[in-house]
Amino acid sequence: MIESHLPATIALIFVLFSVLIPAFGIWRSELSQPLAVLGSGLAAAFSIIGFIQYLSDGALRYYFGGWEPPVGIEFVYDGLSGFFIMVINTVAFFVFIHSHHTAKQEFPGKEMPYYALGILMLLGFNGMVLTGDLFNLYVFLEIASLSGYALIAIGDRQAPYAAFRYLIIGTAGGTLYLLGVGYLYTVTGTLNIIDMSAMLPMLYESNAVFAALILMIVGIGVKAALFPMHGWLPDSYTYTSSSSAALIAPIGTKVAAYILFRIMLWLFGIELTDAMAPVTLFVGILAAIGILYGSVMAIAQNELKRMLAYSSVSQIGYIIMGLSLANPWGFAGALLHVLNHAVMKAALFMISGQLRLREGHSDISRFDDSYRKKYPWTMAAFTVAAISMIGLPPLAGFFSKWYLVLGTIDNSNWIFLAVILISSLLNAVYFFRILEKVYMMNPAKGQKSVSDGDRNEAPASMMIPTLILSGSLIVIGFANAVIVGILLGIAPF
Amino acid sequence: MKALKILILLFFAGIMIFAASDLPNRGDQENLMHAEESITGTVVKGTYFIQNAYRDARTPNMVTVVLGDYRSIDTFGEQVVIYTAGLITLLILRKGRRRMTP
Amino acid sequence: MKDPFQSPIVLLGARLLSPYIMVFGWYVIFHGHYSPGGGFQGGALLAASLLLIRVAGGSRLAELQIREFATTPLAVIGVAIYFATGLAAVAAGGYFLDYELLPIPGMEPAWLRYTGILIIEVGIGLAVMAILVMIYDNMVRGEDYG
Amino acid sequence: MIFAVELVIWQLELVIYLFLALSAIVALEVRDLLVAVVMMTVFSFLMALLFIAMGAIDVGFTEAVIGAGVTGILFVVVVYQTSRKSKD
Amino acid sequence: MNLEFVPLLAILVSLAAVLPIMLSDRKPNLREFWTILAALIKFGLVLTLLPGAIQGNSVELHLVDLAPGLPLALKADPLGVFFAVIASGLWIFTSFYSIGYVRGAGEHKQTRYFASFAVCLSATIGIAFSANLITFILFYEMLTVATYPLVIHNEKEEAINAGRKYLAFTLTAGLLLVSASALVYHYTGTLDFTPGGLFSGVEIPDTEMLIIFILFLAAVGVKAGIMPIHGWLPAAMAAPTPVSALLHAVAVVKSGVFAVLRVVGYVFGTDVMGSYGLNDILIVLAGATIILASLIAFNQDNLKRRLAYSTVGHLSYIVLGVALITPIGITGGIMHIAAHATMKITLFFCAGAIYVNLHRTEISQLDGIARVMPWTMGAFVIGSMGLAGIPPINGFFSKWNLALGALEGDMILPVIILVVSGLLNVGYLFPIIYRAYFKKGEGLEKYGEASPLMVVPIVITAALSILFGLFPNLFFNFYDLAVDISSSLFINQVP
Amino acid sequence: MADFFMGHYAYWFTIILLCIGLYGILFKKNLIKKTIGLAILQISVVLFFVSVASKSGDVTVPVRDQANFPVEIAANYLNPLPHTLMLTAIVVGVATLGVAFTLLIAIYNRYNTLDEQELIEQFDD
Repeated sequence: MIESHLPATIALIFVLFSVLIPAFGIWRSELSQPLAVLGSGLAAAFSIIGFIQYLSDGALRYYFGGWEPPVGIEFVYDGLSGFFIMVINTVAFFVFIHSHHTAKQEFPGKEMPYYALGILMLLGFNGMVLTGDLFNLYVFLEIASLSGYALIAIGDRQAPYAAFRYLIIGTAGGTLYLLGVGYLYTVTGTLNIIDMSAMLPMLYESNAVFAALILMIVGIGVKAALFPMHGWLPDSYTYTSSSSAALIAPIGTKVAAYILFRIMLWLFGIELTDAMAPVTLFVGILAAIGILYGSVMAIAQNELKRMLAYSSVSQIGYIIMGLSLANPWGFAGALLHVLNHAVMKAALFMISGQLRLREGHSDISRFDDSYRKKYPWTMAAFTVAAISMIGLPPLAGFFSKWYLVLGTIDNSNWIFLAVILISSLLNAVYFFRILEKVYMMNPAKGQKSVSDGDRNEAPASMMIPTLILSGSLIVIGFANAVIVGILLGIAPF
Repeated sequence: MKALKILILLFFAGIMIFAASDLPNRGDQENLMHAEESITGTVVKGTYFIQNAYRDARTPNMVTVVLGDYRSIDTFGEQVVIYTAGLITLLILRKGRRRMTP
Repeated sequence: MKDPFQSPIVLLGARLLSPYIMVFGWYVIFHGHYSPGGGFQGGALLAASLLLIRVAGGSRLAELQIREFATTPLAVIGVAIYFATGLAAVAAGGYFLDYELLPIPGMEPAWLRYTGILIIEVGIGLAVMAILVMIYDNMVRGEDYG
Repeated sequence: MIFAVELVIWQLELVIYLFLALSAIVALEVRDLLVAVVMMTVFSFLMALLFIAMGAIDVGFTEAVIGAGVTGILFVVVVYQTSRKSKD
Repeated sequence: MNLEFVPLLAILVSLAAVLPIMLSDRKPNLREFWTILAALIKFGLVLTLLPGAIQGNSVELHLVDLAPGLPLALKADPLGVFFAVIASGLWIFTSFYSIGYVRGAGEHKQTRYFASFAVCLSATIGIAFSANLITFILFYEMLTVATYPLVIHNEKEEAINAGRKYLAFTLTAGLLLVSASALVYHYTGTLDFTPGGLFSGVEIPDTEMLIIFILFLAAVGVKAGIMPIHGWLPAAMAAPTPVSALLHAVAVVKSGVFAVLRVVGYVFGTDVMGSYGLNDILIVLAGATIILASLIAFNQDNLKRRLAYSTVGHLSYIVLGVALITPIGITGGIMHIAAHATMKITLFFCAGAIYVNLHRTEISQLDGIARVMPWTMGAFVIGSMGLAGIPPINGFFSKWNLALGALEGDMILPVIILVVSGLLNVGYLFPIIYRAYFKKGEGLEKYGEASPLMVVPIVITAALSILFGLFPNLFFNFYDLAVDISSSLFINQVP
Repeated sequence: MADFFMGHYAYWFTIILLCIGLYGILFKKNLIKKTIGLAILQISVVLFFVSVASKSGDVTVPVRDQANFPVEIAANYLNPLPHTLMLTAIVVGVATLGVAFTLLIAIYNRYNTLDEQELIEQFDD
């Protein structure tokens, strides 16, 4: 009989709530946000339970319709997918709590479709991570992408155009992925990842398999904003509303990275990936360029959200670089960075949302000393997240870099090592620039000086998630040995 | 910029030609996707569907059975995609209660 | 685009054609087991029959047919039918969407599967119809805030 | 329902392919967007025809109804809602 | 008594003091009470470790695994205790002095000042008690970040630029330290500080060894002020004087040389240093730094900058002592940590007192001030003599050991360097004394001695310099401790 | 060679259509044209799947016809799986196009143009 409904439950909770939110939202729009919070909270709880179950019993497989894998579609809750699911759902839970006020401010009267689409996007992400079938993955990819485009399109100024560009390039990427799946299916006759991974080694050096790998990497690389395909990201994250940015930025690219992990390390396996050409090295070089490019561009930005967007380009590079190292340390570092970056970016984008709520802008050049007095806690959270981004111990960001450094050394890849170090310095430049302004720069003349009485902190529903997320960076930093121990157990090496 | 775009186009064309040159002949009954048994000895989906669709669901149209039963979660996802598209038009085009502050 | 083709002949043609397309749509949904067709195609045909009137007759006439605010609930109902079918199987102790365990008495498993497919096709048909109409309505009538 | 055996009729396919490519190019190159949209619908119908010629009756039917029908209507709506002229 | 948690408590005391300091923002007296209380408790805690350290025991505390196989661990070994005693002892004086200074100078944002100061001390003690490189990195970076608000304290353009320079140098250093540690971990599989080094039994090619060493050197050399990468130190003199006094004479830069000691003695090990010829690099760099820094110091008119370059030079004494890799040389180096700390803190205190009292920062303005500030200038004389290596002061003692160590290692060049630099020290410090005592000053009538809160610490640190010079084993058995430490580093060496 | 050609010509044409679609996406400045390119790209992939589903010889469409074509011999029927997948893909494509249209209207409402060049000029102001 069925051991556990868990893998399906996590995804189906989102379906349930994506139906419930419009059902209630039609007559009570203000119910949407609590329902979304409830849904993502339940999913987060279930994914944590699932991970505990995974640790004791091993991978959970769920056969939809009762059809066993090569025939039917299965959901697999193994270590990798479990880890990603936990990260995604937990971060999303906090972001939904946080978005109450920004949603009211930025798109009043549209809460119902917004939250329904947020939940649908999470459904897509969860489905992508959990599914064990390549075509099913495409379907969920499209669910996630479509809702992602919409969430990006509600914003100020050029948001719809940014979303449209993302749609064109993202759909083209998805189509290329589908073509890759088509090649693989033509050659192997199956779509199940586990089934196919057993067959592929027998098809060593087939052009079609290699082309499928390239097409899939390119297609998913678009979603992951891997270096030459990152063009859509900065505009999208800049112009979209704060709540959407906080929802998409931490998890969107991570899920795409998950698919790259799944394809390159599980489906193809590292030998087959590198059989015809040094694909991993090539991907690693792209990631390295992306790291430097993102960091340099981030320095040049004057808008907090845009800076964070470029920093995302750079940070996703770390994850992909860890993948391309193809050794246990690099793997652990990359996955730890998935967790860290999700938490850090969520916190930072949430902070930018708080600033926009209270100040109406997030223009770095207008930051000054008064912010510290007006928003002491927000700025404290910002400081913690920023220092973690830079990678100073004992905060979480340091440790993922530490493992990545170990990974590069294991491969004797000195250039990547140098890239990691240089980009850390660049990170320091663009974050300390803000910290310096916030803590040191006296307000420009003509503005009334702010005293302690003018404290204007964001509402508790925004403050608490932000503080929890930035506080958890410290916890992750100290608990990373446990996490990495688990991650090393997941590694397929 | 234009040169770059041409390069991209050529790159994809090259990749696809490269792949297509090695794909099995179209319609070849020996194809793995049409075979009775895969190289690892597992069930081949297409063949299984042809042989068992009627037995399992009393439905002559195999596509319907695959769509509605064997791969029903796919179809569910598909329905959700369309549903998402509907909600998106609601979100983007429906007028909000108040105008957004610029 | 509110009243784009204000021509009596077009309107007449549309009004004549619309019911037949709708009937054909339902036929396609229910006959999907035997011939090409199914929920999506049927739903799209249903939507086409509704859109025909909307294109030809403008919004006032369309209001009589299916109201704009009714589309969202219909879409939700469509998804909910599919979802509930899956949950019913879970409630009976099986996997999600395992039609064999649907709680309909007196049917052998294969016929249960047959029925299950039929139910979800109806759900899909409803949802697709409602949503395509919804997309059209919002595109024609909706306004962006910018 | 018996369909013709030997479903791969390559002469027919070839002709449809050529028309497909033609209609696609016209749809992309013509300056009047309404014509482009109509060509797009033609493209979809040809595609549906090709699918049916290849024996994929379900896909062909779907493409005809959804791809050509519904998408065509929506395309027309978009062109009417926005502008009909294109610079390239 | 169970001493296991003492190192942890010693670190946490000042960290815990941050909160009350922040909360008593509006009540300066209460705020400074917390600072002094924390300083006293910390010193007391560190002292309880001293008896064990003198007997050569160390206290270990394993907290959590920071990474698999890499625990956050504290270890109060003799060297750590030695450094901790100096740092925490001098914090007490600095606290009193700070109170006088910030009030006298009317500094702004005093709460931030005291809070950052407490964090810095916490990090310094953490550096002293780190049991492995990863813990060390943690506190090293913490020190970097906590010092930053102090460097830019006055928030002028110059200070902010200095702060940026400081960050650029130290963050780069931190990254190099991380990569160097990662390399060490890659080759040895451990990062625990072990007397005699981690590399025993590991075959590493020459070039790799050299790369690791250079990475370490660049990493710890920044804080230790070794010459090509000392640039931040003079710039950081924009900070308030107590900061310069404690951090840029004791905590931060001494953390740097302490790190050199840790790296040479506990990571590479003396025999590896010798057999790969790595110490030669160190000797050359340190020697060059000593001479060059002294020469540059001549040209500085700003008192604090002159002292800063003097600091750069004296730090390299310690590095030189370590680089000699002879027991006596290392003893001399360790002793010079203590000696230089007391002497330089005295000099900086004096500079601060002069600034607060007379608002003068340039040496050319100091004519005749000895009449006005006799105690301060007296202490200044003592400090200067010590730096020049004139006998009764403790600076002589450590230099003597350094010279002996050089001779023990059959090296004559270091001895020459020591002699020359002693003369140079005289050359750049005594003109100040000459001006203060023998030139006639103007406009000094309305000034008197600085506030007792500042003068008393100055006098005490000056007195300590003399006392330790006369009796190296007074109070804390520093000399024995240093000898024990240096001999423990040679256990692996084949005689 | 003739065998290779007969077996592969469908692929070449698919590639040509894919490239036309990509060309539309990459080179066309009008956003509606880009959308048309996208649609062509999607349908071409569908065509690829459908064409690989075919089998040579005596085959029929995947609707059971036990009298003439016993289902036990799988070679009698076209492979139904790619067809099913492509039903899904077509619907997904339509949903994508629907979203694209929505965005197009939103863009037009804000900027009154759909030409990329003119849009970018407006952003600069």
